[in-house]
Amino acid sequence: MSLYSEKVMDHFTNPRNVGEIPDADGVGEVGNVKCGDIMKFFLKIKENRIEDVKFQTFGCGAAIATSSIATEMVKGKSLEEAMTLTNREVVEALGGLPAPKIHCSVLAEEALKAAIQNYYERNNIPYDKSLFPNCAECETCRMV
Amino acid sequence: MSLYSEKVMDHFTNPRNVGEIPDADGVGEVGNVKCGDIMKFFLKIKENRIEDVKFQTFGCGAAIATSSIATEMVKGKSLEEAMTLTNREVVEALGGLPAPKIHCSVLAEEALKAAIQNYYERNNIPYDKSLFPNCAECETCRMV
Amino acid sequence: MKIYADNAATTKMSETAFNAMLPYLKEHYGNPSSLHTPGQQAAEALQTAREIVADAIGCTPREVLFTSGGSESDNQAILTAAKLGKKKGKKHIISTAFEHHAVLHALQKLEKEEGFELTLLDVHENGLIDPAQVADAIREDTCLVTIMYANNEIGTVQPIAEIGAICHDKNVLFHTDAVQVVGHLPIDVVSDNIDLLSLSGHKFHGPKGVGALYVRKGIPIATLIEGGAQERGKRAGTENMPAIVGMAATLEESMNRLTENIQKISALRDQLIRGLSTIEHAALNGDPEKRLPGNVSFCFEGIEGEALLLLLNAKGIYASSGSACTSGSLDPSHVLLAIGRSHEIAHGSLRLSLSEENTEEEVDYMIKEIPKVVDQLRMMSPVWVSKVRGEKDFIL
Amino acid sequence: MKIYADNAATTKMSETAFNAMLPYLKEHYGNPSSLHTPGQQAAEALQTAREIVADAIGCTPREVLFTSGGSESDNQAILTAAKLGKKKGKKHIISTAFEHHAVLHALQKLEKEEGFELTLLDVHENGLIDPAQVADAIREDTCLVTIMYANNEIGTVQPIAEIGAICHDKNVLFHTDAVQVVGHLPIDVVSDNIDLLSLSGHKFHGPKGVGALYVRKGIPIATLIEGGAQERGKRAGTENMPAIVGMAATLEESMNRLTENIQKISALRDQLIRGLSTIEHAALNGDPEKRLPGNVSFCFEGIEGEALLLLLNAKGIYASSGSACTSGSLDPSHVLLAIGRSHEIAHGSLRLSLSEENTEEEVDYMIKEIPKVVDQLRMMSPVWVSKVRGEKDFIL
Ligand SMILES: Cc1ncc(COP(=O)(O)O)c(C=O)c1O
Ligand SMILES: Cc1ncc(COP(=O)(O)O)c(C=O)c1O
Repeated sequence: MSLYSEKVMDHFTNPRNVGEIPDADGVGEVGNVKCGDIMKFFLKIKENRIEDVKFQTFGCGAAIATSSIATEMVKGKSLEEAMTLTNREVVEALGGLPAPKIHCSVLAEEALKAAIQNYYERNNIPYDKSLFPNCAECETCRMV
Repeated sequence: MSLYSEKVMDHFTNPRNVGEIPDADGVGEVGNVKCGDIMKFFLKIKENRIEDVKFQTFGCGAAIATSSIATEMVKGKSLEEAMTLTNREVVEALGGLPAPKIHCSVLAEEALKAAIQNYYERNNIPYDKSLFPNCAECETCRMV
Repeated sequence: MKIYADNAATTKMSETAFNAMLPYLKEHYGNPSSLHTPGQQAAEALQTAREIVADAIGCTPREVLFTSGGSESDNQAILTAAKLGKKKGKKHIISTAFEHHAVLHALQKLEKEEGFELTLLDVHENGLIDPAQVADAIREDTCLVTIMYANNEIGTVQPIAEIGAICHDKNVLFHTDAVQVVGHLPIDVVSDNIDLLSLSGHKFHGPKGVGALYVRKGIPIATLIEGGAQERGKRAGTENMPAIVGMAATLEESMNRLTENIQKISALRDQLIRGLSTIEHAALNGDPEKRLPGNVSFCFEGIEGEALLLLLNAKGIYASSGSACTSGSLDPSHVLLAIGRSHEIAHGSLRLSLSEENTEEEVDYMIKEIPKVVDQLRMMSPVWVSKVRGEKDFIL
Repeated sequence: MKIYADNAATTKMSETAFNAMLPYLKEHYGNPSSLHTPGQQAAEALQTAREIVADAIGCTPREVLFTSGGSESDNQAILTAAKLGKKKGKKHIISTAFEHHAVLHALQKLEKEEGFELTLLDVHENGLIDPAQVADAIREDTCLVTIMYANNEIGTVQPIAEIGAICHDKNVLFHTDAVQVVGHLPIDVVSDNIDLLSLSGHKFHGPKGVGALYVRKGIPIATLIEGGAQERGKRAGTENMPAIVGMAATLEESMNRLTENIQKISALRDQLIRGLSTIEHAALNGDPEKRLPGNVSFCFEGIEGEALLLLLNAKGIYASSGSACTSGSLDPSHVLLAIGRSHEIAHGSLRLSLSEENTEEEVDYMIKEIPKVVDQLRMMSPVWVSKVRGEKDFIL
């Protein structure tokens, strides 16, 4: 009797890793208020591993839940492992999302990647730009 | 709970003066099968008075009821009195008719007049033609 | 005795439909567009109902659009085909002379206001189309063939699968008004080659004011009622949840009992036809074999249908003359004229439409009473009298 | 606690409506077009229902057309005016930017497919039209002014009588979508100078899937659903008798209790508005005075409406964000944009719509819980956090 699966509702009403990391090593923000979803990911990196991750999200229940589960899925992973996270895996981990909400999972994937990219940039670590979303050209928030 | 008043239903289910007068002095038939209503009136005239009247009707409940009450209304009347019968009086006597059925009362008036006219014609009695319906031009059955 | 024999006009709602509706009339009143629990509960019930209706006619749930009834479905189906046709410069539509007014009037509007051309196929004395007529009538610019699955007045059932096959062969959209058929005979839109199909809840013991339109996947649906995003934006308006749920529930039940009901109702029908066939100068309307299980339609010479109905009503027999919609009008039924009945004969029509709730006893009673009433009216009919006397010829 | 505060989306059906429907769902199932007793019984009930609806809005029974709901009524009203306009070469229509989609989409279709020109009046920050705007906008070729009596999202009530007077002065047809108003505020189509009015049963504790269109005598009605002779040939389809009877019964009751209900509901509304006004960086949408008795609409900065709804749902508060129809879409409500809310602010909207069934205790509970939920979401919102830190400016 709900728009969302139990798993989504659990992550939405009890989101994991909400908040920010004041001395984060990488921060990524995607989306915009116009389309109604903004996700901000904070990473603490130690020895190429995501030691801690937190998020802030302005958006619908699915946006909050995908943020929450994505942080759980990458915590403790190496950056290379984290980079392989796909929005499809996020959706599957949540037990599915309604079609119009799939874009939220894309946002979560992108917010994570934007934070990793930010970490590389800050530390002048060379990386393959093609693996990262170009937020300026991103049309995600117009997807339905 | 019925299309028709109780009075109509009474005259329809127990019609008065149904049948024919074999040696009638005047017979009038109006309407046609195409429009679904035919009325035939038979008159027995004695000393300018309607001694007996009978009818046959092919048609709806209202057609039968108006025929029935019209015969009651003119029985015993002088021909001049009978000629003053209007369809409005027939409708009133029945306690009203649904709008699409008003034409039935017109038919009853005309059937009676046609029978009187037939009596005048048979007996070469001079009469004012303008008082009688011209069945050839009659549009009654197309009225709604 | 009170006998309801007007099931083609509308049916008594089943207990199943009523019980299914009840929670949606009372506690489950949410709007399925609402995100909260009562809303989502309704949204789920809506989806379940859609699946049931889809199952019943052999399509997928996404191909089912809920509407307010058969008339709306017919109108939207025709609009859909007409819009598509117009775009391609195809403005010719094939139908029959005895469609329900919901189809006929919608077509005539297109003719009058949009310059469409209509070919109305002859339905012959038996009320049946020959598929070859459709093949012959299809032109380069034909955008739609719309032929009713079964006629509501005389009950004849058309060779729909064959007609559909011809349409698909020639790449023409095929709509069928199946309002009298769904829940009464098996339908499979795939094997019947149907692109668009109309149905109406209250014709199979479901609620009034609800129906559905099946539109084959891939056909862009034209909207009749614009507004909110209900029915994927193709039919606006807050969903009539109790009615939708009730319709689905009773349809599911009807489909489960289909064979049994067909057998039972057809037997009553044939008993009644046999009984009324003893009346002289009377004739069954429509093919005796290819007809709806519940349809009995007769013309009786020399009398008028409304008078007949009212006298039957006084005896507790609730029937119809022609279709309910045209009763009360002066014109005789266009359906009876289409099968070649003269005006005179068409006026003397009687339709008895049975359901599984009717009984043999009721049929016996009708067989006993109807001839009496026919006689009673004939005795006072100048038309009948003149025929008996040989002054006029009998037609039947 | 379970609080239904989404009465603008749909209402719980009243006992009165249910009880009135019951016989028509069960034993009185006749088709009002049928001549037999069950049919004529229905025909009579139909007439009684028509009289009740006519009484409630101050017109004559012949001016009332039953439809399947508000959306259909809106569509048919607009079609009626457009057809008349087209005949006279008048193809300009005036409306507002925040009409319900049933009006807006119907108008946009006329624009796109029939070459009509639309003027959508600005509704200002307070959600109100100034009658002078209408006077200014009317042109030689204006065939229709259609302005909603009250808005479904922000609840503002327009100066309808004055707008109507201007239209009549200039000989332009005036339609009003009164779906949110009938049964809630007094309406008199004569003194309000209304030519066409839409209403919908389920918005005033009546059944879903039924509505009515008032068309002033003398205006030739265009048909949306063609077919049988129901509704004097202007709206085909077997009448939804249970729903029509239920709608009439509850409307009659609502009209009898109108003053009492307005008083009670307005008091709850004002209590709730006061309570929620203590939330910082929040704003009431729409004029505080000229609003529907039951409408409370807020925007909360820094959060998104759907998340808010779901958390409230978990607390048993059933509300809406923008209108039910647009919930779930990515675009914020066109209504909130029309009153000048930015996209960001419009996303954070909450509509609580009350009825006479709500209580002070419920309002107290909402006043207690809603700020907590707003806070909870703000704490995890990057937008809110950056505003609190002064990195971005507050809008509200
Ligand atoms: C102002 C307004 N107009 C029209 C409608 C459409 O009514 P319905 O859903 O009954 O078609 C609604 C409600 O949905 C409404 O609030
Ligand atoms: C064949 C047929 N088509 C369409 C309709 C219209 O259905 P509804 O009255 O539900 O609009 C009917 C019945 O009235 C019908 O018998």
